[in-house]
Amino acid sequence: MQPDSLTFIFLNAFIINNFVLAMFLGLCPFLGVSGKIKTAWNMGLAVVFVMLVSSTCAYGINYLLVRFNLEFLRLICYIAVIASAVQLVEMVIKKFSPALFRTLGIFLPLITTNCAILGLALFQTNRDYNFAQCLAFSLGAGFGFTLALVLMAGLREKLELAEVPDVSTGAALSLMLAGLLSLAFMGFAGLGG
Amino acid sequence: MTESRVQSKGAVEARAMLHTSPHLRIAPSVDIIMRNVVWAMLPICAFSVFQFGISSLALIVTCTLACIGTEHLICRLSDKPSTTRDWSVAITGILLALTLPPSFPLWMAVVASVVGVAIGKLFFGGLGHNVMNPALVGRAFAQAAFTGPLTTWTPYLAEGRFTEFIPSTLTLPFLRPNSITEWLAHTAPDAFTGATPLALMKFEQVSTNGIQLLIGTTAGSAGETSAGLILICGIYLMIRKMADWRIPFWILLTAFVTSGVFYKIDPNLYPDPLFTLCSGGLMLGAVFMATDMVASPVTPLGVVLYGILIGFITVIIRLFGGLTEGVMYAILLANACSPLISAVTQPRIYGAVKPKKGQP
Amino acid sequence: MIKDPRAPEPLGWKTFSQGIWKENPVFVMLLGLCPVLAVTNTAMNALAMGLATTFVLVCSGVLVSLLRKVIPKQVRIASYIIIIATFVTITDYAIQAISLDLYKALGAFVQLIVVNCIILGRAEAYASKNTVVNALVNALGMGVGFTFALLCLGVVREVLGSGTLFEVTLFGPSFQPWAVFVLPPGGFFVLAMWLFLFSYVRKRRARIQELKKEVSHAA
Amino acid sequence: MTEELNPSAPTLPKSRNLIITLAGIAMISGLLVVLTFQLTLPRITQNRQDALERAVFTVLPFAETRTNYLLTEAGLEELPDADFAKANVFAGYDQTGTLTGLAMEASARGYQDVVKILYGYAPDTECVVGITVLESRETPGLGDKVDSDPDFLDNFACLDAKLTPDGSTVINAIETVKHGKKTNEWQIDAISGATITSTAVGNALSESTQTMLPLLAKHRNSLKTHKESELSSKE
Repeated sequence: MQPDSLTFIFLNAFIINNFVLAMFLGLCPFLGVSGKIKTAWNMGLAVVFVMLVSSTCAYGINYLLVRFNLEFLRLICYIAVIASAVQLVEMVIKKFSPALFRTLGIFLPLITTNCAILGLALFQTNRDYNFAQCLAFSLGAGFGFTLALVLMAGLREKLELAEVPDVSTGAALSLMLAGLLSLAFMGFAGLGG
Repeated sequence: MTESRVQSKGAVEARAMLHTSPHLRIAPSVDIIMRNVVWAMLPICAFSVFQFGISSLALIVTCTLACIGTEHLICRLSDKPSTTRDWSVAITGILLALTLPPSFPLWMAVVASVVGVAIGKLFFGGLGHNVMNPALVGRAFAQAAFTGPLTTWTPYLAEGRFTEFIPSTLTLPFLRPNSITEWLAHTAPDAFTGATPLALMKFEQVSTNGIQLLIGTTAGSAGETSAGLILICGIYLMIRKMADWRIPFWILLTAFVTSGVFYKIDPNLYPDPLFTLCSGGLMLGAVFMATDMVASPVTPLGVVLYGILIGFITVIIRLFGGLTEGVMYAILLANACSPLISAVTQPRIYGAVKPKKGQP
Repeated sequence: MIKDPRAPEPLGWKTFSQGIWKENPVFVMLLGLCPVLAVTNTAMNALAMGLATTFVLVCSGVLVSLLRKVIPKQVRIASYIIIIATFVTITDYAIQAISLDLYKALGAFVQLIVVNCIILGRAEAYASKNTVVNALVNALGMGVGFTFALLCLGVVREVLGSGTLFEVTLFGPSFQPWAVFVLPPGGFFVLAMWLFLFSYVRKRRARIQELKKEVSHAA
Repeated sequence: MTEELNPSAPTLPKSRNLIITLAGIAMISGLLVVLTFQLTLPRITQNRQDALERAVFTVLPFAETRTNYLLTEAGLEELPDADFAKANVFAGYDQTGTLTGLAMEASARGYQDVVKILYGYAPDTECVVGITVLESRETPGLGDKVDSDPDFLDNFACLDAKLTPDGSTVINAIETVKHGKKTNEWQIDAISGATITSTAVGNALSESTQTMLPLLAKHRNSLKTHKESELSSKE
C-alpha cells in the first residue's frame, strides 16, 4: 500500500492512528456520550455524517481560498462554514426525515463545536489530500471515532456493575479505560507497511 | 485468563444459566480451580527454566512475587481484606513472566507486574471487574515503555545457563540493560541471529521446522516456545473441566483458516498455517490468556465471535502489521470488544418482542 | 445569599485565583482535553501551548468584554467564534515566525485552540458580563491554571518518557526512558493518575475534616 | 462569512443591526489577521527557507549555495527562491560553482505514520550521500534514531544507487537488511530494535531513486552547466 492510497488513508484514521485514541481529537463527546452503547452508536453515526459534510465543505473552501490567495482566512472560514453547513443540514433533515432527525438530531449541535470536526478539516488541508482522499480520510476518522466510542461505552456499561474503588470513579476511570484502549490499538502500528 | 473463574456473583449465575451441557455436578471452588491452573502452568515454567536457565527462574519468581505484593499492598492501602489468597494474582504473575523474554531486566518485570495488577485489575475494582487481562496489560505497557529490551532474544539451551545470569537480567533499576553482545559471543558462537521464528519469517522469509516449534527448541519469550507442551497442559485443564475449550478452539481454527487462505495465495510470502499455530505466543495466548472469563463474552455465540476475532486480528497483525507478533494486542482488543459482543449476541428472552426500529 | 448573576463581580484575588485551583479548567472542569493530551509529550511543548492558549483567552476575553454592550444577544456566539478564530490565527502565525520547530511540534493543535471549550466558555460565562479589567484578570487566571495543568502533564511525561526536562538531560546516559509516556497511551495514563491523585487527596481531606468534626462534637 | 452565518437572520428582529454588528466584527478580525499575516510573512518565509537550507546542507555537506528545481516528466524547471516550496530537487554547489550533489525528498510508511526524509545524491559517484528526517512520528528513543544514530548514518557514506548504462533504471534497488547483515553497497544496515523505521527509510530511498534518478539522468548536463553559465554570466 502506498502512503497516499485511499485504503491506507482510511485505515490510518480508522485504527492505526485512531482519531480519538492516538490523536486525542473529539475527547469531550468521547468522555461525555460513552455511557450507553446505543447512544454511542447513534452519536457515532452522526459524527460520520457530519465529518463527510464538513470535509466536503472544507475541501471546497480551501480550493477557493487557495485560488484567491486568501489562505490566512482559512481557520475563520472553516469554522464559520462548517458550523453553518451543519446547521443547514440539520434543518433539512428535520424537515424531510423526522425519524432520522430523532436519531441523529440531538447530537448535531454537540458535534459542530467538536475539535474532531475542525481537526479533520485542518489535517486534510495540511496533508494536501485530493477530494477522494478527503472522503476516505473523513470516513476513516468518523468510523474510528465510532469504534472508539462504542468500545468505550461497552466497557463502561460493564463497569457500572463493578465495585470500582470510589477514588477511581468518573473521569479518572474513563481516561484510564481510554489509555488501555489506546495501548491495545498500538498493535496496529505499522499496519500495511 | 483463568483467574477469572472467580467472578462477581452475577456473572457466575449468568454463566451457570448459559451452560447447556452438564459439566460438573458441584462447581469446584475458586481456589481449587486457580490452584489447578497454577499446576498446569508449572510444567511450562519448568521447561522454560530448563531452556533458559536461572534467568528465566528469576523472572518467574520476580513477576509472581511482584504481582502478589502489589495486590496485597493496594488492598491494605484501601482498607480491604487482602485478596491474594485466591491464587488468581499468582496466575497473573506467572503468565506475565512466561510472555516476557528470558533476558528481560528484572526491574522492568517488576514495573510490568505493578502496572498490570494496579492498572489492569485493582483500579477497576479487582478480580471479576478487570476489563482486560491484567498480565497482558502489564506486558503491553512494558512493550510500549521498554521496546528495546522486550525485543531482545537470547539463544535457547545456552551453555552455562544454570550457573550465570544473562547480563541484562540483573540491570540496576531505571538503567538501560547491559549489553549482551559480549555474552552472546561466548555463549552462542554459532552465529545466533537473535531472532524468533516469527521474526525470521517476517523479515527473511525463513520458516522454522514444525517439530522444533512443537518441542520448543527456538528463541522466544520465556514460556511460549514449546507449543506442544502448552497444548498438553491446556488439554489437561480442559479434560478436568477447569477451562473452556471453545475459546482456544475457535482462535486456533480461525488463525489456521485465515493464514491458510494467505498461504494458498502466495506460499513464498506467507507462512503455512501450521507454522502460524505453533509459532510465537498464539498457543499460550489461546489456552491461558484469552480464556479469561471476566474479560471474555458470556454468551455462547459471543464466545465464538470472540475467538474468531482474536484469531483473525493475530494473523492480520503478524502478516501485515509492523510488529512480528500480534497475539497480545489481538487478545487485548478482543477483551475490549467483549462487552459489546455480549450485548449484541444476548439471546432473546422467549416471547419478548423485539422493539421496533426508531423507537427508543 | 442570592446574588444577581448578571451583576458584575467585584475585582478581587478570587477573580484571578479561581481558574488556578478551584475551577481549574483541566483538572476540575475537564475542558479542552485535546491539547492537554496531544502536545504534552515534552514540557516545552506544554508550556508553549499553555502560553498560546492564555494569549487567546486574554485577548478574546478583553475584546468580548469591550464589545459586550454592542453585540446583540442573537449573534453573540457567532461573534465570539470569529473573535477567537482571529486571535488563534494571529497566534498561529506568531508561532511560525518565532520557531518553525515549535510550530511543527505543536502541529495543527494550535489552530484547534479555536474549539477549546475553555475559551468560548469564558467568553460566554464571564467576559460578556464583566468589565474589561475583570475579564482580563479572570482570563489570565484561567490561562495560568491551564498552563499549570499542561505543565503537570508535560513535566511528568518528558521526565519519565525521555529522561529530560526542557531538553536538559537529567539522569545521565544510562537512564532507561519509558517511551510509553511520550506515546498516546501515556497521555491518558498520566492525566488519569493526576485526577486519581487529586481525587484521593480530596477524599482524604474530607474524611479528616469529618473526623475532626466528630471529635469536636464528642468533646 | 457574514452571509453564511446568517441564514436565519431575516426572521429575527432588527436584522440590520445584527448584520452590521457581525460585519463590523468580521472587519476588525479581518484587519487584525491581515495585519499579522503581513507582519509575520517575511519572518515565516525566512524560517522555512532556513530550515530547508539546513536540511539541504546537512545532506550535502560540501555545498555552499543551492538552486531549486522542479523535475517532472515534462522537464526540468528552475524555480526562484520565493517558490522553493514547490521544488522537488535542490542542487548544491560549492564555492567554485561545481555541482556537489542533489537533495531530494522521499517518503514511506513507518511504524506510526509516514516518514519524510531529504536525501543527498552525488551524481559523480552515483551514491546516496546522506539523509535527514523532515517529518516523522516514530517512537522516541527508537524509531527516531534514524536521524542521529552514527552507525546508521554511516550507511550513507556512499550508498550505491548506480543506474544502468542507458540510464533507465537503478541497477540494484536500495534495500534494508537486518542489523549486522549488510553485505552489499546498496544495502542499509538497520538499527537493531528499530527495523521498521529503518526499512521505511530504505523503502523511501528505493522508491524515490527509482523514479527520480532516471529522470535526472536526462537532465544531468543541464544541471551541471547551468550554474556555471550563470556564474560566468555574472562575472
